[in-house]
Amino acid sequence: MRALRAAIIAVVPLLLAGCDRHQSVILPAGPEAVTLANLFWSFLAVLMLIWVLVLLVLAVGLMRSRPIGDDPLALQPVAEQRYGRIVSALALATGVIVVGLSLVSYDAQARLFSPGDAGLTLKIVGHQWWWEIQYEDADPSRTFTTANELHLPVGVPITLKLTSSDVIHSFWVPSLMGKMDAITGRENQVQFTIEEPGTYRGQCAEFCGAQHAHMAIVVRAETPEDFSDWRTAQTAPAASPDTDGEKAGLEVFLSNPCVSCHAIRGTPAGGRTGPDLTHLASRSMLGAGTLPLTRGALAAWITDPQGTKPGVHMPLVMLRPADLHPLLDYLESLE
Amino acid sequence: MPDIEGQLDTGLAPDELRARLALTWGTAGGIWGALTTVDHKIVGRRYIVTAFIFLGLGGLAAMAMRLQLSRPEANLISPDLYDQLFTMHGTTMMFLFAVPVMEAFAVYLVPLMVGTRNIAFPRLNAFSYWVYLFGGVMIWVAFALNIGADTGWFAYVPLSGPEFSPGKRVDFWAQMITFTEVSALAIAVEVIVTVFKQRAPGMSLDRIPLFVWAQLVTSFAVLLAMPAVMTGSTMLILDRLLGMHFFNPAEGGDALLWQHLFWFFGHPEVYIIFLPATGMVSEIIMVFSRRPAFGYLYLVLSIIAVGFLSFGLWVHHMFATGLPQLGSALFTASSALIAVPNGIQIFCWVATLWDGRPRFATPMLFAIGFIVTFVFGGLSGVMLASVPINTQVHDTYFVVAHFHYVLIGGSVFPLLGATYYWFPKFSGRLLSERLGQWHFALAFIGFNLTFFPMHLLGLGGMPRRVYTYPANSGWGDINLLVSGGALLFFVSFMLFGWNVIAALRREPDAPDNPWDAPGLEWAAASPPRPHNFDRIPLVASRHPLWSDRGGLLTVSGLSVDTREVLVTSLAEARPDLRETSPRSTIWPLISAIATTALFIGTIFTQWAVVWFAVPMTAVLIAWFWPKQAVDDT
Amino acid sequence: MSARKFVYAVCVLLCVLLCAVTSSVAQQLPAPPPSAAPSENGEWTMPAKNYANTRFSDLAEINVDTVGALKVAWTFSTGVNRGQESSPLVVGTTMYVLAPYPQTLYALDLTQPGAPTRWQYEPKPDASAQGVACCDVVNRGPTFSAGKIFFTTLDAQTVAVDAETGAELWKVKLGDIAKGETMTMAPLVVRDKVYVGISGGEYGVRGWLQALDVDSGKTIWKAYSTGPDAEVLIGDDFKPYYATEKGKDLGVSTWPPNGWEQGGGTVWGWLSYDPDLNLIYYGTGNPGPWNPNQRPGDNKWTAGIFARDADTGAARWFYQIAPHDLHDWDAINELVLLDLDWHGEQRKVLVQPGRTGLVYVIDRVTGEVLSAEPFHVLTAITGVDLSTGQLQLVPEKMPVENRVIRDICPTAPGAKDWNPSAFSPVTGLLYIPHNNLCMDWESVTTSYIAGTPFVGAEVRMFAGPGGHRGEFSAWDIIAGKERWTINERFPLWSAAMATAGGLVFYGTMDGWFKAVNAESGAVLWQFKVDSGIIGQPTTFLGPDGKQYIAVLAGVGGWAGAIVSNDLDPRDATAAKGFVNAMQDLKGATTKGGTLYVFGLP
Amino acid sequence: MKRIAIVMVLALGISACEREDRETRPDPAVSGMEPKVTLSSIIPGGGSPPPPSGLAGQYEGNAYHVSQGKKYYTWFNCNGCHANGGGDSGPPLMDDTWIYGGDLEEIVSTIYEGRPNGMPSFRGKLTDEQIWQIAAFVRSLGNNVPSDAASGRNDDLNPHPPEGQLESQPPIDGGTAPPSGQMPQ
Amino acid sequence: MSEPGPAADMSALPKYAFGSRMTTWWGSILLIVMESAALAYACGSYLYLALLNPDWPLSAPPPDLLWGNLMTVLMFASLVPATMAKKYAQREDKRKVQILLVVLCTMGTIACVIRGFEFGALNVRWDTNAYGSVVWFILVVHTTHIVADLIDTFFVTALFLTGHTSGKRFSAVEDDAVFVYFVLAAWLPVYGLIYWFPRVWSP
Repeated sequence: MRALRAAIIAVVPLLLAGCDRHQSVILPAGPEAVTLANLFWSFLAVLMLIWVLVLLVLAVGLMRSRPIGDDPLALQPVAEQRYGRIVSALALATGVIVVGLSLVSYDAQARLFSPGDAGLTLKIVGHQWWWEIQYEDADPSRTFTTANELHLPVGVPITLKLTSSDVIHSFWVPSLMGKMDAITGRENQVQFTIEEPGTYRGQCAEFCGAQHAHMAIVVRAETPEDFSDWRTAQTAPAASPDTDGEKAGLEVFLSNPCVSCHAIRGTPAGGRTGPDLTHLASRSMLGAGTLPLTRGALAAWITDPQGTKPGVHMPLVMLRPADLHPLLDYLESLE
Repeated sequence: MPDIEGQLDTGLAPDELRARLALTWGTAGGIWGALTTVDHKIVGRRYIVTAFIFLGLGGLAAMAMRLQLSRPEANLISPDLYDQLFTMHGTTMMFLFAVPVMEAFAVYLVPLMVGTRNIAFPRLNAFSYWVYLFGGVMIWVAFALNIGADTGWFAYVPLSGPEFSPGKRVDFWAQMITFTEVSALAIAVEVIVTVFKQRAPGMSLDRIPLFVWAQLVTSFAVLLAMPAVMTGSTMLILDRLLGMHFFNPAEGGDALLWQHLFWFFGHPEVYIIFLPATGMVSEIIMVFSRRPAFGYLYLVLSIIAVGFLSFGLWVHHMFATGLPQLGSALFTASSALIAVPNGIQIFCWVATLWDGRPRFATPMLFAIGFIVTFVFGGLSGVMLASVPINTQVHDTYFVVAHFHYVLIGGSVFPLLGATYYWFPKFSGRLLSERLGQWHFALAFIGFNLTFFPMHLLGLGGMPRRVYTYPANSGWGDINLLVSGGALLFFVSFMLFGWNVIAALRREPDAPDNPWDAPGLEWAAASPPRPHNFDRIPLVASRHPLWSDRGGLLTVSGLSVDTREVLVTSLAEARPDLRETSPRSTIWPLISAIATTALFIGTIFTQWAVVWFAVPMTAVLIAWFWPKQAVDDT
Repeated sequence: MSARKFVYAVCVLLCVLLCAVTSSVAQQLPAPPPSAAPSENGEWTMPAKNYANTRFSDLAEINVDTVGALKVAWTFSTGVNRGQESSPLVVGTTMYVLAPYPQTLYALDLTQPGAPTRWQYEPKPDASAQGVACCDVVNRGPTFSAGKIFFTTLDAQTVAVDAETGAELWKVKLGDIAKGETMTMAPLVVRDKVYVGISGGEYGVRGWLQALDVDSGKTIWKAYSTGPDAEVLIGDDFKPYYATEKGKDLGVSTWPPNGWEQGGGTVWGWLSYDPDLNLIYYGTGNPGPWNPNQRPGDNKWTAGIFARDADTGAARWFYQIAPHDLHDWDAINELVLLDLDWHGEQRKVLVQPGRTGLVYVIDRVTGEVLSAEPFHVLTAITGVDLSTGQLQLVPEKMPVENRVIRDICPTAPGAKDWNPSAFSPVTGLLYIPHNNLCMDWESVTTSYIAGTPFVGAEVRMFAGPGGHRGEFSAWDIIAGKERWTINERFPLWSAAMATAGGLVFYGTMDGWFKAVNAESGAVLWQFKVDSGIIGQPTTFLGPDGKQYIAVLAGVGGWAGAIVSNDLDPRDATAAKGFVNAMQDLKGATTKGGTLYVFGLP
Repeated sequence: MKRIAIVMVLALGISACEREDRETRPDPAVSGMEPKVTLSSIIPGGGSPPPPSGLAGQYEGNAYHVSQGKKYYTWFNCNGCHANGGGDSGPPLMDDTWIYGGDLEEIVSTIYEGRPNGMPSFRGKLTDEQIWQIAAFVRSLGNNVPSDAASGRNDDLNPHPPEGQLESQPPIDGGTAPPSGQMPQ
Repeated sequence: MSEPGPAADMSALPKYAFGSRMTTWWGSILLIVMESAALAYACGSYLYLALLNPDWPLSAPPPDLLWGNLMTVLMFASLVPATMAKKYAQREDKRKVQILLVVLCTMGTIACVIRGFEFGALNVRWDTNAYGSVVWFILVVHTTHIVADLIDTFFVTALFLTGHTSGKRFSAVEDDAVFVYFVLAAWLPVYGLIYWFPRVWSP
């Protein structure tokens, strides 16, 4: 008991320290996540009350003084009957509470998971170990594919269609909505709305192999106008290389194994086994949230992906030393 | 029927009776005796020791993981090894420690508690131990050879399927499941038959000790639940080795079929571990409150209800898989509802404590620690039963915290208490109270320091089964605290180990009934003689050693120079038969070796089934073929 | 000379009489427009016989009564044991035979006994081109016009050769095999232009049709099958019949961004030409890749039929047979131009027995679909909504990634692939050699890697209902149903040819060359050749004034790849799943490459 | 007892250890190494062909490498021409006929350099490690790798029984295929 | 603890009995419960996959009925010797039990042969697709019961033919008969599922 209390006291400051906007269940950023958080808090309140009561009774029971007697079998029938009634009443109360909580839970569930206005629909395909994001539209020329970084408009209902190309993954951005599995051969849906512009982090929540730990997703919530601009920019093909360095970089890209896995729209590169790099430089992270997208990190990532993310399917490519900087020039130009 | 097997115990002097029975029931010395014994106490003791060794190995795996996780972006352990470690940890704890240790206690204690001389089907019992041992050794040897399973103890397909888990790692895992299931099922059968048919005369159903009730219900749960995972693991291995398509969504299979089969076993599994623990708690609280457990009937009905309900909860492990919403909601209700029988048990124990005169010996401390932590874990379980909350905290450290509260708080604490409680019976020595209290204090603090902060990690968004986490996540400090707690918890177990070793180095000095407990096992010597009881007791109450202070009534007329057990009727335990009980034999071991060869062989070629079928059959025939004019079974 | 003229005159007379008789019986038999199917001269100058693609000859010396006596006159080895899909041409006294890769063109002297080689021409295509030939290293025939032989080579060149001397006149490279671009089609020549298209629909090639100058090989116009209107040559003249084909730059907007750049729509099948309307008709191939989920949208202008101005290339109309094609249903099959009485109204139509399993009757002036009736068992579609022109799909059979969709009929090669049917104005029937196959299909995501296949589907095919895999059907165009059908053990991969002698010829993959009564479907004559037949039979008058039938034997092509490429029948997906339906072909035939010429003794 | 078992299994298992290694960084011996391959069994003037690289065991005997090769085989469209081993426009890889040799080094060389009748050169388009892995998988198609290194079925349409269960077809070098009528039916 | 001395004498109790009075009977019943559970999970998996797939039985023709029907007939026929064996075992009629055991052995052997043909009549390979996998799986699981029963019968028969005919062996005969009942009881749902479900079921 006392130890527990000490533990709680010790960790509360830590908890507060941990409450940055990294990815947190209890820092909701949309109506669905708020519903979830509220449900959590109400369950927590009721259940902790019960726990404290049980412990109180236990403590009193252990400490109270009682008559001395030697024969363990010398029971008082009256007391036994009273205990029986109390236990029955408590059992009944337990039943009522759990049924009540179940109903509260079902109410929230019905609100959260009833299919609503589809709004903006995206298809998200889990890969070992990155997310492929396909923006859908009735007009196919407005569809496009990107990776790991999700731009979404605020105030618009979002529908995510989740599936997987290999093993089971689980899409989870705690500040926005509960998780939903992406399962091979099935398509799951999850709907939510974001209220506040901002950046929300999420992460694969189903063990999916060696690099399960490095399978993050970044959600950038923007105003509808910003989102629209971004979307228009994304549908454009990749910027054509301007400088000599960039041109050489494209050549490096096309003449190395890069071209076999990655797509850069507008160039002959059409690989779909790795993330689409058409607008790579517009993203903030590399390797599904493993590294920040800086020139240095990019260089490190390209020269030794296995050092940062052992087991990742990006192979160690033996670039000629002179090729690295043009390649970086080119990749950084892919706004 | 002519009596052809000689001497009956009727009228023998106590000393001679004891000597002759010990000769008849005794185990030969030396290696041969060790390999051939069918004595439930020897087998049970081995089981317990082996299970605790696996606990140690699983704990070491956990410590390695905590070391890696103590700082963000740590590079101490490669992801490949980390995956193997957490898989070995989960697998070992669930399949090689928790279930076997609970069954081991049953193997040791149930025959004593119901007042018989050996467990039913003792050769099967010996066989089950060998199979368990070989299975556990196999998977750890595989781990040592870098063929350790790396897909988690739940081994979800397609990750564990043939495409995404090349090599033999998962094959070993799936076969290990088969090993442990075979041994668990065998014990379940033995325990049920022992409880049904070998109770001492007069021990009617309403006089069975609560621990035995718990083991009985557990055994039924094993009988019905384990075949589910065996079906699943067989399908998995067929997919992997024969190219079958149970889990291939492209060819009509389904990845979720595995999850259904696994959790249809997996949730009852939790209760298979937990129910015996409640039996232990009931015994401990009864003895150390010095009064009968309050609400025997409530407790028994609760145990049975939990056993039933545990089969209706599996879907709450799958709330994030996109199953139909209404169906999920029903499982919310059923999952929450299991709180009622569990609550009743808690209330009964609290009532017992309230009314009793508690003695704060180490077992009692663990029982109290159990109530504190288990109620906490149970209540967070109610949260997990809610579909919406579940979608947030599922597969995060919140869940890790929850089930460690339930499994360590709910099962390991009672188990440790039970070990302190029954240790004099097992070994003839009492464990040190002082070390025991230190053990409890360190374990309780270490446990809570380890697992309570994990709730916060989970709420802070940290998923399970990650080998590292980013530095800017803000999880680093809590993780460091958790690792520190884990170290403390680990130290407490080392203390426990020291306590056990130190006790074993002393001369046996424990009295037959050091705690003044009411159960029949305390009527036997500490440690019990090979035949358990010189004369089979005649039971007239629920608490025979309390009600018959003057000494137990016994029966006579059993053979002393053949192994004979008294078979009684199911409900009232009226004496019915004098069945022979098998002698020591090597065949269970040879069968287990043949079985192991077959299981391991199939990993490498499907023809192993054919190769080993013939020797297996031969061995089984040799096992059962009568060796003497008077038949054994 | 005189003897030949005489026989020819007799034939014409017979034909006229026959026509008179038949037309008096049934007033309104469909017939090709006379301008597109000129009167018979005893030659066979283009694979399809004429601009109307009827593959009908007025020659009737070999007829229902005499065919029983048909014998091998002489044979000739092409020297290549690969799929022989080509058609022997006869111009004057010379026969032109084009072998598969390495595509040696032989000119055989018909005036000499045994037809010795007059000359041979070797285009020497790049050997690497074999690696990007999707479905065996075939070629579908040379074309003769005005003293020149034109043909395409596997490494995407078009060649013009002097028909007299075999001298190379010009040779132009039109595609890059490093991107998977090959050429297999037979060119079509109209006046001063050679029309050729590109193959490689399985390699993400962006399809086009070009008009080349007959004298120089210079490109006159080039019309892409995907991309912006300017490149597809869609302008003000473009008046498609259906609303779904109307709009600006649909070749871009019905694709995901840049998808059209690797979008397929190759042109590798048959061209028709209507001199009266001055329109070229052709079908475009499947969109790339096969996996439809990688290319949301209708994917214009793939898997549809174009009508283009023969001079400018300007598109006149387009009808998309398979919008957002799900099953590799190219629309490249032959388009038979006919004039017929459609429910009391005289219509100019084109008829296409399509891969979808439907015979399309389309108004060739407007692009309106008049009817689309099934000639193959259908499970994946139910037909065409004639009011919108839309293919009616069965939702359960639509591909889903990572799931096998079972029992899709017809299959990826379609109810009928490239192998053209023949139309007989005598019977008014269309003779369709086709498959009876169904398939299981799984879509998988695939990468575009230039020069490698861009498919994204795992397929295995198997026999359709009845267990036979091929059918030869006589089709009544107006009634929209089969008159009679011959079941064949293997899929039919050879062309059909009809003659005024009341006969239809076709070959089977197990090596039987058959003559069938055009009215009743009775097999009147058959001959076993050395290898399975997937070529195009032709007929001609020899210098001796006698009628001959010529056909190339030599199994191969997509269906026959199991033999020509020695594929392993244990892999159900070999040859994109065709091998699964052809496992016993190796026991039924071996490789070959022989020209057979038959005549009456 | 347990110790004896461990020692025994250890002794047996030592050789198997490498089978399960998951080395994600290429072996330095592989990078940039162009295998020396002799395709003809006739060597004028006597002498023997250069010895094999010795890497065969390292790749063919390792389940992880074979499995990676299987993945890449699809990723890089090998299956477009060779299907799942049965062949298409390219020759089958499940049978025993190897135009350019069926040893691991020879297959590596074929992938690396390409071959004149249509096999593209993947030089620079794949890493050397990937080529070795693909070649190891290709060897498994004829069941020419240790059976415990061969891959199981994939979660896809089922083209044929898993590689480890196919008939073993030791390679026979040579460009001429047997007459097709004699091929297995 | 001192003992007040025996309160009851058990020496008159018999050493064996029939039915639920014996521990071995309970052992077999519990094994049957366990095996039924395994079979139920296998059959449940079949139904789960059948409901999941719109085109069950995944384009394979349903199994041919001949051998399955024969098996069903044989199973019902084996009830007669099993029941008789049980009856005579309880009467401890050694001669009749021996004959009936031989009959049961013969029938079991025939059942195994028929089972072989049944596999051939499934019209699908185990590695073709999930349907093939699950029917083979169920049938193999049931076959293990037939084979186990057969081995058990052979074993008991061998005991009886070699003179091990003490009283409790008759009880073993009875257990064997119970297992024959179980094999039939397990067969009926399997038979329905494998042979009739694909014929009747349309999603």
